[in-house]
Amino acid sequence: SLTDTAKKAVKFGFGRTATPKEIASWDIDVRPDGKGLPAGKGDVKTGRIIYTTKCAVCHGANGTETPGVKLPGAALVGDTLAKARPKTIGNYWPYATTLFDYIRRSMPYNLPGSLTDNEVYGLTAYLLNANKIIKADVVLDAQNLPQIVMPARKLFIMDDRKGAPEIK
Amino acid sequence: SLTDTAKKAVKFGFGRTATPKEIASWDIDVRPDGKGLPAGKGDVKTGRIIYTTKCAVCHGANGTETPGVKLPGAALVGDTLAKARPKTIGNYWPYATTLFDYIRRSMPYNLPGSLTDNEVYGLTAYLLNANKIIKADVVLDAQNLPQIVMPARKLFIMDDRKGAPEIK
Amino acid sequence: AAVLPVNALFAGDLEKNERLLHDLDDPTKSPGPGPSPLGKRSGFEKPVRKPSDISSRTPLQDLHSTITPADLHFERHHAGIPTIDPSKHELLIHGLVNRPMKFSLADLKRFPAITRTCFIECAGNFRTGKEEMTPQDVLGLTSQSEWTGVMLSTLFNEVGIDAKAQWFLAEGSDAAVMTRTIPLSKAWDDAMIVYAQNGEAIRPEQGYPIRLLLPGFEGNMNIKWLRRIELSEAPYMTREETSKYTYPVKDKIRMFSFEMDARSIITFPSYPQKVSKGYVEIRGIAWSGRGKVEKVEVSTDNGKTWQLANLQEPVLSKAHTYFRYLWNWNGNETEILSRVTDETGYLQPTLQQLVEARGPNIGGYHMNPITAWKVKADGSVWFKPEKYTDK
Amino acid sequence: AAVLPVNALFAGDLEKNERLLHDLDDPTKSPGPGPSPLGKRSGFEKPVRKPSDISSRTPLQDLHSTITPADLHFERHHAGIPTIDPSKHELLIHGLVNRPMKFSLADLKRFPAITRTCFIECAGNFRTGKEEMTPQDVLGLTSQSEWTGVMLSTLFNEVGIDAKAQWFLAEGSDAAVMTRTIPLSKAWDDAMIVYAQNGEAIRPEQGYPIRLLLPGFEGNMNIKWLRRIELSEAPYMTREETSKYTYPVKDKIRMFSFEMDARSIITFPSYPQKVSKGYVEIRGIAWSGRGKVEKVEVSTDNGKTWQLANLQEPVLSKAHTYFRYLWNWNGNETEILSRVTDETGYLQPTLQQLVEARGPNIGGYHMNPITAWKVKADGSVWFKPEKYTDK
Ligand code: HEC
Ligand code: HEC
Ligand SMILES: [Ca+2]
Ligand SMILES: [Ca+2]
Ligand SMILES: [Ca+2]
Ligand SMILES: [Ca+2]
Ligand SMILES: [Ca+2]
Ligand SMILES: [Ca+2]
Ligand SMILES: [Co+2]
Ligand SMILES: [Co+2]
Repeated sequence: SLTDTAKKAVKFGFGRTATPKEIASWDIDVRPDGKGLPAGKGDVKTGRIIYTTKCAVCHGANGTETPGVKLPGAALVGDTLAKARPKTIGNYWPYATTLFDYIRRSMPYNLPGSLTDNEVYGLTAYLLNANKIIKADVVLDAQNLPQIVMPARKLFIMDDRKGAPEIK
Repeated sequence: SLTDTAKKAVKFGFGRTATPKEIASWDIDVRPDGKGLPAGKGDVKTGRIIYTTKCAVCHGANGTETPGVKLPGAALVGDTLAKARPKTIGNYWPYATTLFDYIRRSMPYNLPGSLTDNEVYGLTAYLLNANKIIKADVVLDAQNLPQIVMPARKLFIMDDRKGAPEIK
Repeated sequence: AAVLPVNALFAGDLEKNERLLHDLDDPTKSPGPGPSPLGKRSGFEKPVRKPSDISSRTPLQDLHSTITPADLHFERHHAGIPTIDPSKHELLIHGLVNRPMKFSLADLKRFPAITRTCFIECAGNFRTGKEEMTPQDVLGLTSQSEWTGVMLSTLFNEVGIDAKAQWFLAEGSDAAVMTRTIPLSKAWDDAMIVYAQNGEAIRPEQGYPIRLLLPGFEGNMNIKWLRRIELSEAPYMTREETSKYTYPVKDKIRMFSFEMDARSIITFPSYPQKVSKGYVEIRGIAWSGRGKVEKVEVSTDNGKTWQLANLQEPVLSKAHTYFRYLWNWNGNETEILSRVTDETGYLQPTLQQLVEARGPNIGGYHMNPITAWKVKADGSVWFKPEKYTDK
Repeated sequence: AAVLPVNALFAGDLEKNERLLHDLDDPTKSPGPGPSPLGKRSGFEKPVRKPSDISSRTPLQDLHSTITPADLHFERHHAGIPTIDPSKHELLIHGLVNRPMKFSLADLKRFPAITRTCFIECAGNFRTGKEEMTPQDVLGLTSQSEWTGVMLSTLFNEVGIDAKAQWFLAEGSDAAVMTRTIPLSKAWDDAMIVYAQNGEAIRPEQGYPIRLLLPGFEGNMNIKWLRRIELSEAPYMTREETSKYTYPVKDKIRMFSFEMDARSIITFPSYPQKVSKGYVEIRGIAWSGRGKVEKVEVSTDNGKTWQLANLQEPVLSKAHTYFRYLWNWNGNETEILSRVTDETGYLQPTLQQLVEARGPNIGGYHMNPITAWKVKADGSVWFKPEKYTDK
């Protein structure tokens, strides 16, 4: 049923070569090894200011859960202690690069893609510091961001189920 | 794939017995052998009057095709001659009972089911006479209607194809 | 406790103000509307049936697989679409039965159910006449659904059928009070009373709340808005099976032709589409009222040679079957055609073969000729109308 | 020549005046409206999804077969539904490839196509907590469609894949610019780029104009509004595959659980339906992300004994499969349950087995426990919520 009329040897010639410029404008991903991180930098202090202006309305003044308030955005700061609730960056995110990647592509929720790379570095620094992962004087950039070892990293495993009858 | 969970032996007990009255109120069909024809009667003359009042607006003053006019209803009267066009009652209907059955259940198009049985006998008589199948003085009823032999009767055959590769 | 609005719900409000700041053409720059009770088509897509006063046709050329979306299912009505309150609708089964019975819709749903995917096709499905015809124009009176309901045999077992019964009359509750006579053997074979189409309640145009389903038989026999079945020794010779749905075969008129003969049509490329030199995947549908599609052959050289097309699995009995054939077009003008062979060994005929078999007065019913599309050197595609002597 | 209006077209006008003379309740007494470009549901039928701010759920209890009508397909969005002009949409494939390429929607439709019927299910599909829950509440984040498009392997063959590539990133063009990393083996196996759903263009909520289809894999990975694929040696560890769609298993957190585990649910009888003593056909759906449903067993005695259910044919791989079991209810209070075994031999577990296997902090993803409905002596049916230690 998944046999289509294509013979593997055939090249159809549909589509066209993508230009380097086209690729660059969409290629926004960041990998754990740092591949994809842009030039630029940001520190905790500037990050905090941007956070207050652009993020606090949805994630709370300090990014922590506020009792009695249901925020539109998830808590971002918690006890950096495995298995603590709520699951946040400090206790549940295995890679710091993911934070940069995610903020750059989809936050702030109402204006995704509007942050400069420096702003994203700053916000990442601020949130990592708030989660007690980096010191307050760290200036994040493409070199040191991938070096950060997240507390939750050691907990994560690739799927260890073998399939078949096993309940796991 | 058409095996459902019903075992032939089972009676489910869903539904209920239909009463004779319920059956009678819906059982309007008429068979070629006359089964289903109601009491009552009608002649050509009365039929013509009803036709003019209730049918002519859609089927034309005489039930024939009118050159240059597209009527909402089909022509009902034509050359009673096999293979003549248009196909009408005279040259294409194999059973007279069908005419009674069809008029009673679905005509006039705008008020189906509104005719009395006598009216339907009359209209049937009128249309059979207009198609030169019965004489002008015939009074139709449950006895003589099934006796009428339609000119097209001899042309009709049950499907004579045997299936399989045959193109027929 | 203060509750701020979340995610997509408030995205709608934000959007109005913020979108101005952003590139309107980049959907990644502003959140879109959130979930809803019922989805809608993209505003860029407007598939439609082609309605006349008595029917509407499925846009076959717009469909990429074989279940017809319910709102695009072809229609053929004889007195319009009745409005039926399902809580009041009942099915009467009487005549040559041990116990005449009435079943409510709720009763019918309690019986063991079955789902069958099959086509329903009008016996008059086939138009020709000019080059500017789409598959919808040529063959749009066929559609396919997942039908669910109860086997008619289950209900017949419940009422008990008299040994003298050979036929049954099925009657609709539309204003035509449409009737057809069906051989009893079909009830023991695969006839169903169906209440669901593509999972949900049957659509009004398709017989809501119940219709008769006779897989492979003429569309007209699949009585919609069904309210009554009467068991009988003999056929009723209703208007629809004598004055209509019959056709001249040489010096006779053939009636009670139930099965829809095997046929196929290429839906891509077709008028008014255009193709380019190089690989063109020819696509279409094939089906037979007598069982499964055995094979579909495609010709790209005016019918001189024929190549096997791929059949989309699963191939179901009495069901539209999607076929595809990869053609490497050299850019020269040609004609492309398809022909199906069904599991009974029946090969779709040419128009010429049909005319030879049935004579010059051949009618518009049960016409299933091979049809061709002309591909011009500029890539334009045109229907090839072939004359036949009906008039 | 004078032309009078015909049939259903003029029936509409006539109706207004004449209907008054007739019994309004008898649909055989006045013609109804005629054919239309697009059908609508009967006014008596109102199936709906249940929307929250981020998702909406398919009304499983209302469906009689396994293709979900497109407007009832469940939704899960992370930044709402983007509006995409199909004539401008392009798919970029780059990274570890011989030739980075862009494909327009028209390009994609020219490649050999294939249709696959399979389910898409959210990895977080399972809710419990109270007796007043319908199948839609419990498991409504799964739906099934006929998907048509091009095999991803065909496109990968066109760009040429570097031998070092092991994974690919798929990225959407919604405002979340949603990303997931997928093992390359899935592309060689059965991944597709699909542009059609149930025959017509994919609906906006499902990824119009194109989405990634990974049969059997977590819904979230089937990236909607797809615009980019990047081939890579290593996974990207995106937010959706680390912070989300991962779950505690004892002292570890499991990520990259692709296949949706086999599960089943009885959709009839279920809350808030009522049944009567006597024959009750138990109906439901079963499916597995690892292949075909091998068998479904039903228990009507609180799980003490299990009986084989009928499977609706054709049984397709990675597809919702309808099952039915005829129960003769004696009127006593009981619990009814279903459990599926898939073709790999995997038997749907109990909640207790899942908790034992994964520990007390078990999360909400990949939860596929056997669920039960309680049937009271009065015929009322209630969901049986079972506690588990997440919170
Ligand atoms: C208008 C509301 C809003 C604003 C403003 C906003 N966010 Fe968010 N944020 C959300 C929502 C809603 C989510 C959850 C989205 C989802 O799950 O798909 C989220 C998710 C996140 C997450 C992921 C949390 C997790 O545990 O997975 C991060 C990190 C984040 N936002 C950072 C930011 C930053 C940094 C800013 C400011 C630049 C920001 N947000 C501004 C609403 C907002
Ligand atoms: C408002 C228009 C209208 C009126 C009034 C009307 N008809 Fe008709 N009639 C039609 C239409 C339209 C058809 C075709 C219906 C179809 O094919 O389903 C038809 C079909 C017929 C046919 C079948 C013709 C054939 O060859 O199959 C007969 C017989 C007939 N009408 C008789 C009558 C009689 C008798 C009356 C008066 C009592 C009547 N009609 C009044 C519109 C009308
Ligand atoms: Ca990249
Ligand atoms: Ca963006
Ligand atoms: Ca009768
Ligand atoms: Ca009537
Ligand atoms: Ca928007
Ligand atoms: Ca009406
Ligand atoms: Co028809
Ligand atoms: Co999900």
